[in-house]
Amino acid sequence: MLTSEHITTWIRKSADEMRDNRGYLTELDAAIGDADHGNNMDRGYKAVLEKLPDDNDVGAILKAVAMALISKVGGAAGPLYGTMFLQAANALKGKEALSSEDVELLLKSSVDGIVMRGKAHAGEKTILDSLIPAHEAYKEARAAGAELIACLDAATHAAEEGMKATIPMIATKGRASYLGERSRDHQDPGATSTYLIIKTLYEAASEGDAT
Amino acid sequence: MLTSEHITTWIRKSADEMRDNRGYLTELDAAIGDADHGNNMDRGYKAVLEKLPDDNDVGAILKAVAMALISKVGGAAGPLYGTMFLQAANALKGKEALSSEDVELLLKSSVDGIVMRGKAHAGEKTILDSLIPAHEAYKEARAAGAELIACLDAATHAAEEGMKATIPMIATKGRASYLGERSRDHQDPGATSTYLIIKTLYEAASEGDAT
Amino acid sequence: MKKLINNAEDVTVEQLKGMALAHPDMLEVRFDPNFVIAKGAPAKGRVAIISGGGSGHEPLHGGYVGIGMLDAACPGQVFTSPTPDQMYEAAKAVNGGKGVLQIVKNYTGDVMNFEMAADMLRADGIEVRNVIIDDDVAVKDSSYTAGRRGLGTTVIAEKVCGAAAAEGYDLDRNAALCKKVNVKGKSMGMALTSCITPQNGTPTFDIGDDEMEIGIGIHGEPGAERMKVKNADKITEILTTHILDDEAYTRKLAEWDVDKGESVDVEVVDETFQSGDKVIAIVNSMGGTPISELYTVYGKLHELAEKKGISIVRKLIGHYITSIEMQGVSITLVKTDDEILRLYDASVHTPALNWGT
Amino acid sequence: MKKLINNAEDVTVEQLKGMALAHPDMLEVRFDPNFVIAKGAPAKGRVAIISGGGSGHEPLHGGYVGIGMLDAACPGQVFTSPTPDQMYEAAKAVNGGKGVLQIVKNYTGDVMNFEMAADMLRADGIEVRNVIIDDDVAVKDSSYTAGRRGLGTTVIAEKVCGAAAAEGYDLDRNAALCKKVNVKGKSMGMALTSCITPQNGTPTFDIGDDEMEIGIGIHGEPGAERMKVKNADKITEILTTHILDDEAYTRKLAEWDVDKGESVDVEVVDETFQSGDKVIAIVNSMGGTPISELYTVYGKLHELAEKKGISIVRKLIGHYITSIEMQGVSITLVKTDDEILRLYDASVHTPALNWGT
Ligand SMILES: Nc1ncnc2c1ncn2[C@@H]1O[C@H](COP(=O)(O)OP(=O)(O)O)[C@@H](O)[C@H]1O
Ligand SMILES: Nc1ncnc2c1ncn2[C@@H]1O[C@H](COP(=O)(O)OP(=O)(O)O)[C@@H](O)[C@H]1O
Ligand SMILES: [Mg+2]
Ligand SMILES: [Mg+2]
Ligand SMILES: [Mg+2]
Ligand SMILES: [Mg+2]
Repeated sequence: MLTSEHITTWIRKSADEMRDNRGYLTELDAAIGDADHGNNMDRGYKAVLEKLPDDNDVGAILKAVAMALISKVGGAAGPLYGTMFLQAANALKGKEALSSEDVELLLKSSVDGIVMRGKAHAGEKTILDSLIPAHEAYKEARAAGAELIACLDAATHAAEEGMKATIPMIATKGRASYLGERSRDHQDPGATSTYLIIKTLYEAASEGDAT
Repeated sequence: MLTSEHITTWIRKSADEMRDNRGYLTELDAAIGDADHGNNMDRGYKAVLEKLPDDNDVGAILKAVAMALISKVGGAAGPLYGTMFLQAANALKGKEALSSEDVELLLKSSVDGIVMRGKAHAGEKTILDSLIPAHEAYKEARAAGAELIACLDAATHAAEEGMKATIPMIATKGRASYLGERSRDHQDPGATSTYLIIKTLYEAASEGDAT
Repeated sequence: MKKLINNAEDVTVEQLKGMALAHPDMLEVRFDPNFVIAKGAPAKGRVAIISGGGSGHEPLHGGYVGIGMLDAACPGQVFTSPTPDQMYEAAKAVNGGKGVLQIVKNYTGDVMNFEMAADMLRADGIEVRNVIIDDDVAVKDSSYTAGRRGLGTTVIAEKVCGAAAAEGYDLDRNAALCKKVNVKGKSMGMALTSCITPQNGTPTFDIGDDEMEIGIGIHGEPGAERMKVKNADKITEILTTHILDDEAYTRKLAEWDVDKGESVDVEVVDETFQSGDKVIAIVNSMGGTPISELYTVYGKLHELAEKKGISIVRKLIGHYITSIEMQGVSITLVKTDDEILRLYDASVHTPALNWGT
Repeated sequence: MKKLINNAEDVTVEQLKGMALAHPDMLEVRFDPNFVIAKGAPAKGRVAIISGGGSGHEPLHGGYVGIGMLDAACPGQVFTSPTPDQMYEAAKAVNGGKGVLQIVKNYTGDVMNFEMAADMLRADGIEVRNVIIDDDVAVKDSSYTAGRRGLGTTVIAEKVCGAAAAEGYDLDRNAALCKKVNVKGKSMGMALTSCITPQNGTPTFDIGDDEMEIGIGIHGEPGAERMKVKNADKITEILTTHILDDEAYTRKLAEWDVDKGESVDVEVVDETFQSGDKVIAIVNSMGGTPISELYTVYGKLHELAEKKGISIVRKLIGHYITSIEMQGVSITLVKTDDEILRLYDASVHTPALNWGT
């Protein structure tokens, strides 16, 4: 189970990663976008930390994250991640702890949120290219009987693979799509921030001894 | 005597020098002015060449030079050199050849023209700082009985000395004056172009075997 | 990085404060969330016009707030779309009961944030139409990209729709007008140098001393083609030819379906330029290119247009939709008709456009 | 050097050609010698106003030709004063029988060339007055320099004198007004980067990545002081303090003495700023500084002026007197009175200033 404390730890760890990778994410965005993704994510998660409620309801926590991201990030990432957390919050409303199945739902509803807002598919060099593999890897691991932490470990590896797999892709959504062929050979910034979000979920779970 | 042919040769030689020293004069002007003196002088003398009349009247030749410089140079140098040649033209109107005394008058009226237009004195880091010494050296040499060419040689050396003497001066006229102390340690562009004008007069006279 | 700024982290706020002090006769600025609002707001008895986008494109959009153009503008961080709460609050402040038209440049972030704002406003019972401007012919297709970006046609749309609101056009008529302007307008830009965002402090892209970027985006997104620098006539010819010879561009754009109460994708086809057309032209500095150079570009554009039988009947030459201090130029041509010309000529009093009584 | 130009040797001509095509409703351009002339010329039954100077400061002066401001402008080569034949021909073309006022920025070359033009015109029986604008407080004294340079006050003088001509002021009254504006106006500028003249192709001066030049001249002449870059508030404070605290500046300026029929030197003393003053402010981009940054400067200027009890009643924020693509800003404050304000507010229709009916 992931308690609401695990979730809070996750969000804090994500914020740390966004701060530490601010320059890196921005550099990735400079290559194929407008050089602001790291700044956007860091600004957003800073606002998130200020708005984190002292609440046991995971849905309420995720909703607060969503609202902070929506009102502080802007750009493409703001509405996308905002909608992602909002969908997850709706799916998990009222839960004080998340079972392994709930975490799968969290990932599924995250994918749904991104798709609903951004209308992209796998392979377009976006957030989805690390998020969908993460969800699928989690699902498969769980179907194969793995524990929550092992499932998240699988998800993290898949997200990382997915992130790297964006390098040879040609972007067809978002700002990078204007580059056409020239978007190749660059790692997608959004897929990279998504990997960080998945990775910190795994870390929060494993460090916090989630069972 | 300097014939009208000597005068025409002088003007052509001056034009060559302005072309060859265009970059140099502009560089000098970049240091303490607005980086156009070489461009201005070269543009002006190019126009002069097009307007050089086929005339034996030295006054008419110098007037044509004046009018071309006035209408093509602009900046400070245009009206200054324009007025200089105009004063000389007035002083020498109708002469088909210049005696040693006439050349002194040419230099004197040149000084008068620059002073009338620019209202500067010696020591202000301007054209006058090579022109006045040139005139005085010529006058002294002639008073001491020297030949025309020797007088011009003396004038050229004095112009060169005068030009170099502008280096430690603080400008108090023209654009360089805005620099105050910072105008020190730079050679004045206008004094430099004046040196070239005096030097080519000497060269035209000596190469053309003026007596 | 050398800039006349105080706080690189949020230059937008200090610039907005200066703007508020500079133009109290035309506009006010509200903070948290940030928006610029016309002096006479709310727009009683008429449609309100809103726009917005990342900062760094000034005078777009705040400079077009005032009388006869925008009722509000929502500036995001530099080069970052504004957030929905900005548009939500701005719309609530300017709505005069006749609904709100949001003019949105076609960037993924802008489109999504304005969409979310529209959803929030509709939940409050406010009528909203979002109209997307996608006029950048540097982007060739819409199936493999996020579609053409919004460039200079946005300025003309804001001017014309602002005038239409003042004339009393209702929301649907004004939205239809905005869409009409969009399918009649085409733009393309180029850069000689990169801009520097205050947050990053370094050039957004590297470009050689002998290179230029053709089809640049206004956020310093690399353009369609990198090539050796050419002279002004040649550059103007490249941009103008792309615009004038652009074929009918077909794409789907989201539109609000009043009956269904949801957003639907509608096929939209651009008009093409024909001999006999009368156009409004913008020769726009990307920020760092001086006005003098724009005149050389205008001269060539004028000649090329005339050769095609197209006459430039109105023109804007200056800084209208910029990319901070980037050197470069963009050209916009908007085909006019009697309605567009009448509305374009109508009085306007904003910091950046100001004419009429 | 990266510029949108064709011919570095004479960019001015190509830019003037574009300008003529762009604004046929306001002006015409004549070549050999080059000048810009207002549409309705000659100025029948009223005084004609002329100005001019080196090119590279656009919109100054050509952008101020039209209705209600300049009747003609004479552009020299880039950063080089125009030649007397330009002013001579321009004045002959615009003179409507009531004489010509020449507004001259105080640079050695400008002063001399306009003087020669005046002599030529007087020889033709045309009445001429030259009024010199010397408002740059970065220059401290006039005994050891060519005196203060002409900066932004020129724009206000051209506006106000153009309106006065339209109102029917005769030549001497208009010249007196121009002198009044000059003693009420003060300016100062600074540069973050150097400009590049097309003829030279390299920066006019070298400046470190962490340096700025305070008191820069508009031709890239090194300024009064080189210092480490500071933030916008501090820079604004330096410029504003120099302007507001400037003490009475006394110098001799050449004036035409009608009775004597010659130019005489007259002592002129600037006014100083006092609490209670109402001023027109210009926050001017040197060319490459974007509009957005000007607002930060305006915000601080506004605050500093208020602190001194001075209220900014009109303002221009944008590109008015530039130095090609130089990054930097200049501030101009002109003390007003009822006459100046009335004339400033009067209708004007030129490429760069355009308001009223
Ligand atoms: N339609 C979309 N669906 C999913 N992700 C998207 C979409 N469009 C863009 N993205 C993601 O957004 C990232 C860019 O985010 P960011 O730089 O913050 O916004 P912007 O492009 O507005 O500057 C891209 O790297 C990409 O992963
Ligand atoms: N009042 C003056 N009297 C004599 N020479 C002057 C005067 N003012 C300036 N000069 C000369 O003019 C030169 C600059 O000429 P130029 O660069 O062509 O004009 P500008 O300063 O208008 O750009 C200076 O180097 C100086 O020698
Ligand atoms: Mg981005
Ligand atoms: Mg010079
Ligand atoms: Mg962005
Ligand atoms: Mg000069």
